[in-house]
This record gives sequence, C-alpha cells and structure tokens, in this order.
Amino acid sequence: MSHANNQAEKIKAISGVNPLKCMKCGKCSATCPAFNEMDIKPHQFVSYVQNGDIEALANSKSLWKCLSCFACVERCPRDVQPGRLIDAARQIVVRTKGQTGLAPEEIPELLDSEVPQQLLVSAFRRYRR
Amino acid sequence: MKYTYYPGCTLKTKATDLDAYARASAKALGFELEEVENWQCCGGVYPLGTDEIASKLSSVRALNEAKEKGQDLVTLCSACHHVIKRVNNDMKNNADIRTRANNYMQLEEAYAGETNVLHFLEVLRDKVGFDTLKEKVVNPLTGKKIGAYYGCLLLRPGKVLGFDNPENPTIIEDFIRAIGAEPVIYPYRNECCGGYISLREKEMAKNMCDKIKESAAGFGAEMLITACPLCMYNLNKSDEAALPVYYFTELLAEALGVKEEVV
Amino acid sequence: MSIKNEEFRPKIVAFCCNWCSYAGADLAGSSRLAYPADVKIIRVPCSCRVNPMFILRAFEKGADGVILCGCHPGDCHYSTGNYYARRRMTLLFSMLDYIGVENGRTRVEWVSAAEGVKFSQTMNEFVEKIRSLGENVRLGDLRCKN
Amino acid sequence: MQRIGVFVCHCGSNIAATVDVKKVVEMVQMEPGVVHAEDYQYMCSEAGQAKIAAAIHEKNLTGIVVCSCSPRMHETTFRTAAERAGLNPYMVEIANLREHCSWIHKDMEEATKKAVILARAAIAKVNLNTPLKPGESLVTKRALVIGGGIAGIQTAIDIADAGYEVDIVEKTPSIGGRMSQLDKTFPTLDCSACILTPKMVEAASHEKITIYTYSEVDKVSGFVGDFTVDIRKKARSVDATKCTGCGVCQEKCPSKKAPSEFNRGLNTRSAIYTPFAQAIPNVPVIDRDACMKFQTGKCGVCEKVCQAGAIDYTQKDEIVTQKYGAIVVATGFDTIKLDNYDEYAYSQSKDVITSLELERIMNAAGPTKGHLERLSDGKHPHEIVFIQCVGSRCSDDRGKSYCSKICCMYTAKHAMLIRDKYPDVNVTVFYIDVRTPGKNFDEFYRRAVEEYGVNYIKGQVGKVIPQPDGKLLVQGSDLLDNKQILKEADMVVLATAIEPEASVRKIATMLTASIDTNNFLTEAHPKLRPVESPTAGVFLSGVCQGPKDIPETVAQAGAAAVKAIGLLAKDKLMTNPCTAKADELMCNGCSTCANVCPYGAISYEEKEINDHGIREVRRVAVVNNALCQGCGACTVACPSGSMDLQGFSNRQIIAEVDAICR
Repeated sequence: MSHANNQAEKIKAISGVNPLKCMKCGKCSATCPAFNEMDIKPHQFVSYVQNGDIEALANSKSLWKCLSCFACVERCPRDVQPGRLIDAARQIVVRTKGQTGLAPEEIPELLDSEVPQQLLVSAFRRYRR
Repeated sequence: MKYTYYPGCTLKTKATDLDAYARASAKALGFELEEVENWQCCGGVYPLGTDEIASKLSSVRALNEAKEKGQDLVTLCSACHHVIKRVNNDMKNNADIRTRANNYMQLEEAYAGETNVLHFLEVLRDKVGFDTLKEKVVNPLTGKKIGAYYGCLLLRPGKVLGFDNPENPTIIEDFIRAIGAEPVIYPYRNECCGGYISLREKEMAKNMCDKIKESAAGFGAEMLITACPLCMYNLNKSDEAALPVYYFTELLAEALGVKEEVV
Repeated sequence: MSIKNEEFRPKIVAFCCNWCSYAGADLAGSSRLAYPADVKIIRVPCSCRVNPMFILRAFEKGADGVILCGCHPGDCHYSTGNYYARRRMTLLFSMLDYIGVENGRTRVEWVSAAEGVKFSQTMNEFVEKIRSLGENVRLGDLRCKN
Repeated sequence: MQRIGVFVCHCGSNIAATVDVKKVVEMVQMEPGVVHAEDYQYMCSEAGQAKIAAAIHEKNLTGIVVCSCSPRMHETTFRTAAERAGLNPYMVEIANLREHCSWIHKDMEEATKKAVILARAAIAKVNLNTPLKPGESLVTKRALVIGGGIAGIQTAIDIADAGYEVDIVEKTPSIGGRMSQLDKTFPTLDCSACILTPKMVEAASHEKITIYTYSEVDKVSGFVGDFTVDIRKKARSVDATKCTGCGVCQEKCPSKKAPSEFNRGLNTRSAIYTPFAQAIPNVPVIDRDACMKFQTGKCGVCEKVCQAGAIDYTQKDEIVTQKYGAIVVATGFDTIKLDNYDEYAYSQSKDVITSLELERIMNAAGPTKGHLERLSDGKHPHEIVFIQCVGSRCSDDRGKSYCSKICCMYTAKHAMLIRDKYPDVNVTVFYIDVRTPGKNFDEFYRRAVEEYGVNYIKGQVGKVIPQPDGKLLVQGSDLLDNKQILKEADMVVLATAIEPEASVRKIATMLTASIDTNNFLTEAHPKLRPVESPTAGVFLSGVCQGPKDIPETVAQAGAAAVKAIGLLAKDKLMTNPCTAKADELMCNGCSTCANVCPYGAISYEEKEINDHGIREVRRVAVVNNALCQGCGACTVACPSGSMDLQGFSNRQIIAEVDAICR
C-alpha cells in the first residue's frame, strides 16, 4: 500500500467515518462558520480523503481553522461527519514527531488576564499531542 | 435529592461565580451537589479519534464514582457536559472503547455507561421541573428580555447529547420564562462563538460573536445568558451591541433570592 | 472433493420463510452479496413451520449452527406466524444452551424481501460466530460422523 | 421408490461459470431414486422443457428436480412443463443453484460442492413428495379500491368499464386526493382541477362504482377471490340522501377556526364543511371536535338553516360488510413532517413553506386567492429561494433514504410559473442534482433556466436565518464557484420529501401485504410484477408502492386494474394444495391447532374412527382446504404430531436437513 493510501486509511480508522457515503451536496460547506477562513473547504476535505490526497490536507490552513462546532456533523444528510475527518487529519499531523499545531513558546503572547483555563486546555487538546 | 457534581477546571478559577450561584440555587431548590473527589480535568474538548482512550479516562473516573454512589452525575460547564456525556455514550455503545478504557482503569466492576449524565439545566427541567421552579421564584425578573445563547457544545451532536432539539432548542427559553423574564428567540443562538479558535484567531472569533450579538440585539434581546465560560469569554470580546452576558445561574440565584448570599 | 485448506468448515442450516427471508436471500444472490458456502438454505412457507424437532435433528446429524429467518414482526405473510416462531425458538434455544449447545449456535433473524444486504451480513456474522465456536460436540449422533 | 430425474441448468454462464454442472450431474446420479440426470444451457427454454418432457416419458419418471434459478422465478414454469408431460406438478422440486450458490460464491470447487448438497436436499425431498391436487374456490366479482385519489379513481373507472362492480373507500370527506390540491401539473402546465374533476365526476356517476367517502377499512378476512371486508362509514352528521349541497350550513356555521386540511392548515374552515368547492360527494361533514353543538351542546345553527332537514346530530358510525374478489391499495402519500429540519426555520418563520403549501398559495381557490404573498405580512415577495432534497436522500435517520422523484420537476414548474406571472420576482433554486428523466422533462427544466431565467445553484443550503426585519437569510453552498453564499430572500420553499400515507401500515397489516422499511408496499416482483402485492388478490396503485408522478400513477393504476380484471374474469381459482392435514388416527381433538390458525381453517368433527380394528367416535380436527393458506403454524403446535403440511411435511423437511448435514 502506498504511503498516501496508508494515510487515508489511517484517517478513516481514526475518524470512524466512511467518506464514500458522501453525495456531494455541499451542506457541510453551506453550514461551516469557518468556511471563509479555510483553503480546503469542508466538502472538498471529504473528496481529498476519498482520493487519498492527505499531503495537501496536512499542509492546509483548514486543519487549524475548524472549530469542532459539529454543525456539519449535525446537518450532514449522509452521516459523513466532515468534522471528524478534519480532526483525524489533524491527529495524523500532531502525532508525527516534531509536528505540532501549537508551540508552548507562542502561548504567553496569546494570553490575557481573562482567558479561561478551558480555552487553554481545549486548544492544547486539539492542536497538540 | 443528592447528585454527584463535576465542576471542572474553569469553575474553580475564572468562573467561580457560575459555580457558586448554582450551588446556592440548588440549595434553595432542595437538592444537593456532592463534588466528585479528586476530579480531573475533562480535557475541554471531546477526543474525536476512535483510538483515543487515555484522554477519555478522566471522564470515566468521574462517571464511575457517580455509579458507585448510585447517583446521577451533574455538570454545569457546557464543555465538561459535552465531553462527559459523549464519553459515557462511548462506554455504553462502543465495545472497543469500553474494553480498552476498562483495561486501563482496572476497576472492581467494569464501567459500561451506567451513570446518567445531566446538565444542571436538565436537572431544572426534568428533575425539579420548570413549573416548580416558577413557584419558588421570589424575585421574578419581570420585563427583562433575555436571549439564550446555547452555542455548540450543549446541543451537538443531537443524537448523542439528547439535550434538546439541536436546531430549535427550547430548554433555556423555558428556563427564562420560569424565572419570570421574556425569552428572545434569534437564529444565531446555536451558532458557534469560535470556541478554542479564539486563542490565536482573535479576529475570527470576534467576528462570529459580533454576528451572534447583532442578531440577538436585532430581535430585541437586552442581555444574553450562557452556560459556558469560554462562550462568555468570547462573547465579551465582542463590543457589538452593548449586550451584557451572564451565566444563567446568576439570574437563577437572583430570581430565587439567594444571590446576596453568594456575594 | 476435498476442501483445499484445513480450516474448520462448519455445517450450517438456514431455515428461511418463503415470503420474506427466502426472497431476501434471492436478493442477496442477485445483488452478488457473498457469504460463505457453509450456509445451506431450506425453504419453508413460514418461520412458524419450523418445528423444534427439525433443529434438534440438524444438530443430531452434525450441524454446527442453525439459523431461522422470517419476516419482520408485524410483516408476516400469515399475520402472526413469526410471533409463534419467536416464542418457540426462545424456549428451544435456552433449553439447547442448557444442554451445552451454546446460544451462539442458534439464531433467529428477521430479514425482509428487500434486505439482501442484511441477509448477507447476517450469514457472514453467523458463520464467523460458528467458526469461532468450533465444531458442535453436543447432541451429535456419533454414528453420523465420518 | 420414486424414479427421479435431475435437470441441471447452466443458465448461460450464470450458473455454469461458477458451478461445475457436469460434476453435479455425475454426483447426483449416485443419489437414491435418481434414474436420470442431464444438464442443459437453458432449462427454462422451450428446448429445455422439451428435454424434461422427453425424460419423463422415456424413463417413466415419477419426480423431478430442476437445479436452476430461484423457485420464486421458475417453479411455476417447470411445474407446468411437468404437468404437460403427464406428471403431477407437485412432484417437481427446485434446487436454487443461482441466487443461493453461483451468484454468491467465487470458488468453483466450493460452489460445486454446495450445489451438489443443495441438489441432494431437493432429491431427498422429492423422494417423499406425493401428488397433490389443488382445490377450487369461487371468485366474487367485485373489487375494492382503498383510496380515492387519482390512482384509486383511475383504477376504479378501468375496472368498472370492464363490467365489474367496484367500491372506493376514501377516508376524507371527498375523493380527489393530493391531485386536487395541486394548481398546475408538469410538464404541460395544465390545470390540475380541469383534468381531475371530470374523472371524479365520471367515477361518481358510473353505474358500477360505489363511493364510500369519510370511510375507512376496518377489517379484512378471507383470501384471493373471496375477501370479506368491513367498511366503517364514519358519522357524517349529515344525511347524504337529503342534503342538496347548497352550502348555507357552511356559510352560517359560527365556528370557523378549524385549520383547513385541504389548504394544509394555511387558513381555517367551518366546523361543518366540504374540503373544497368541487368535492364529491357535495355533502358536508361535521367535524365534531370543532363543532360547538357537539362540544358545548349550544348552537345548532346548521340544523336551523338547513332547508332540506339533512343535519343529523345523532348519526353514528355504520359498518358495511361486503365481499370482494380483488383489492387494490391506492393510499397515496403525504409530505414528511419537518421537525427534524429546523435548520430551515420552517417552524420559526411563516415565510418558509413546503412546496405543497405553495401549490395552495398559487391556486385561485387557495388561502390567498392565488396571489403570491408572504404569509407573515401579506406582502408581495421579490426574492424566492427553493431548497431541494429536504428530507430526501438522507441516510442519517432524520429523513428518507430515497429520492422523492417528483420534486425536481414541480420545483421547475413553480419557478417557471412564478417567473411567468410575476417577472419582478427573482427565483433561485439550490439543488444537489437535477433529476428529470421523463418525456419532455429535461426540456421543461431547461426552459425554466433558459427562457424564464431561474437561477439554479448547485449546492445544499445549511441554514435559513430569519432576520429582525422579516427577511430570510439563506446560507448555502455554491459548489461550482466553491463559495458559501448568503442570499436574502422574502420566501423560502422547501421541496419536502414524500412518504406513504400513515394509514398504509394498518391497511397492509390487515391485508397481510408486506411493506418495506420506508412503509412503501412491496411488489410481488420489482420488475416483472410491479403492480401486484406478494399477497394474492392484492394489487398496488400509485405512490403507495413508491414515489411517482401523475402520468406514472395513472399508468400504474390502469395496470393494477388490468390485473384485478384478470382475476375477476375467472369464475374459479385453483387453491394452493400445500395445506395442512390432520392424521385422524393420531388426533386427540385438543383444539391447540385451531387456536393458532390465523384463518379459522380448522374445525372439529365427531367422527367414527377405525383405529386398528377398534371402532369409536372421536373428536378430530378437519382442515378446510379453501381457507387454509399453508403457513404450518398448526403443525408445530400439534402436541400429538398428527397435523402435517402437504408439500412441506415433517418427513420432507427432515430429509432435507439430513441431506444437508450428511
């Protein structure tokens, strides 16, 4: 199995999602509140996994723009759950040695006095291993 | 009536009032919240990967403690509620996660999702009853026009959380009516505030909160209430429409006449 | 004709009612939804035609698993036949379990004429289960073994 | 000992490519009773059947086994062939080597081994077969049509024109169904009422047709050719024989707050009402839940104003019992409830409507008198957005997994009609796919785009966001442009999925007709018997079988009528001879079998029995072959083992079990 295929299989396994269920209706992209910030749009994300183009996903901005708000998961008529696929791609990146979406040294300047613990914990969970 | 209570990290630090008002209100309503001993942080977000086990264990510990006490587990923070309820659903319905989590835990009796997880609002709706709550209100917030801000974590995915209709919820509106105020229904009440994105993408989160506040104000809301410290933080960053944001427990305590006790 | 490999190939009898499950099996066939050749189907008019005696006989003659498929509750061609089957099999299977024919070796499943996929899935699962349980050693008439 | 012939079919390459048919022929010859075995390319062909006939004659065969496709496919073919060659047709058994073997296995050795076992089982069974003779039953020359929409009306007219009596049972106060609610029909845009009303009148005035409106089927018993049905005529509170249909009662009725079912609840009607002006019969009913007379005892206005003295508050439900030879189900459809789709704000905004509601709004007799206006404020809209596939093609258990089939076309129709009548209104359609198979259908859709300027956007809508100023913000995808778009609209129309009318479940249960997971009635064969239910004597007409448009519905209604006529034209029917039979010597008259029989086919007789020389009168079970349908419930219930099923006897099934486990 090629590396790309292998990565795609990994994404399917981690997310527990079968991207082939997608009927390309675009409801995820119609729903996504972060749509305009994303370079690879949610519906494209599903196609990329189908086609095994994981390299592009790993390098995409979208990975770090998804809010995990589950709106796409809730409204997807085919139960494809694009949000889970995006998270699985993120996992593949942050589980790779030396890769992370959030370096500890960049944190201090991001903080203000009001930041709730919950925010830090959540961001760490999503962006780091 | 006694419940096992899971406060979570933020309620012990930045959001102590969310917690304190809830405890005072619970007392006034005749139920007791027994804090989980040595609870550990839920992680703030639900680990979506089907192979992530360790990050689900803190929830399992809290769930198991409630099971051993034979009590329902009550949460207050939307994020804790979301994480613990979804982990509980995994423990109940996903044999793989259940087996692997129990292998870690080495409990005397394996945990299989027996505990009933309730959000404080669900306790008010399903255990106390909004009619009873209404009767116990001594200081009705008559004339106040309040917008409920649900956000994502309380509602979605609807099938797992089973909290309310994820697209057209009513529980906080019913709560608002019970404390004597008038709910304002606006379409952005279940749209995301930006969540954890606000750590780095401040502008993006602010834009999203602007939209929420603008919509609420447009429909006549004078204030917003929420159950989530992160939503509160993000919403307060937006200066759109001078809409104050409160924790729902603060208004509850006020209506029950126990707000002063807390301060 | 010998089987190529040495792995355990169970004998499985599937009783299928004519109206739903047999048609479901036909649909699995016309949709080319494969399941192991270990499953052999016997057509009966209704799941309620299956006498517990037939199932005992199958085990006696060396079957390793027996599955009974009928219409979904409420959809029986004869209105109520599958309810009788359900009650009878509940009793029979618990008795069989008691005497050592594990519960996994017996199964009742509702498969409609439209559920080719379900039929195939069910048979795959059932064969898998029987393979994991191994050969049935209870009830078998030793004279039947070769 | 039987003399058995085995015939192995190649089915072209369908069987022969996976099963070594020569090997099967070789192996079965070793089976007891087999005196002949051969294979042939197509056993079901003329030549194949001739081979069977020849073997029967030459080898004096007493039983045959055909190893071929499913018995559901060709059992009748081979039985008839055997009968023509002088063999009792019930001496034929089929081993299913295609659907149950060659089509699902790949390995030839394994498939061949299984094929041999399946053939052995069939041979073992035939060894125990006995000749059976079907009985006869009479056919009642009258048909029942359940549902009075276009499907039911067309079926009834066609059957009646062939000279048979037909009864239509319709649960609402008038026939006409969904079609009567439509404004125009695609792709010709003719007015729905103009083409439907004459049919309604034709049905009502046909001397062979009796219409029971405001009536429901209560109970069904019997079987093909001889059904007995109880029809409940709900109390109308109006004497139809006296009513002149003048309409004064409806005008004067003071209680006018009940939602109008006909107008989909968009406006109200009086408590005494006919659903619409052209209703047939033109006799109103009193909605007792809405009527003040019934609720409070005070009123009685309608009785006072009725010159004909037709109002009768004391009327009660009436049961009519009637016999039928054939039953046609034509129960139709409804749109799904939108509770699971609140993201489209249907429950939050009056200006978000379903397509069926739009039909009523566009209709001159509708709640807005045919003026296109917003239901919230009565204002004329300038931007209308249509959303396709609302609840259709959803595999996530919120909606329906199937395509509702009619939405693409009616949306094109709506868009075109609006653009035609109100050129100032912009129309946008969000679609996933535009599906227009049908004569002149795609041309029709293209006309909407090219001539009427309807803006089609490929992409689903995520959310409809009501604005404080009453406008609706539609947030959707434009997949071809890879954009998320926000479109301000005055009205949003949802192409809501259709589903079978809720009452169909109850009716299917009464008829023991099977329904699928979506509550559509199942056909006897999806391709070759599409208008027949697997239950003999029950036929399917219209959307109760699956989504379809009006021309398809009418075509299917005619086809169902032909099938029903074919049945009614027979004087007698052959009954299934595979019926239960009690062994009088073993029966102890305990009544257990009669208790489980769903058809009441078992009775008891005091009979003189000669039990090994001892003559005594015993109470024994007797099966009525005309009533017995051959399910076999009694055979298992019988504690003494005296009850057995012909054609599927205990010994036969055990022989099959033995052959398989050998």
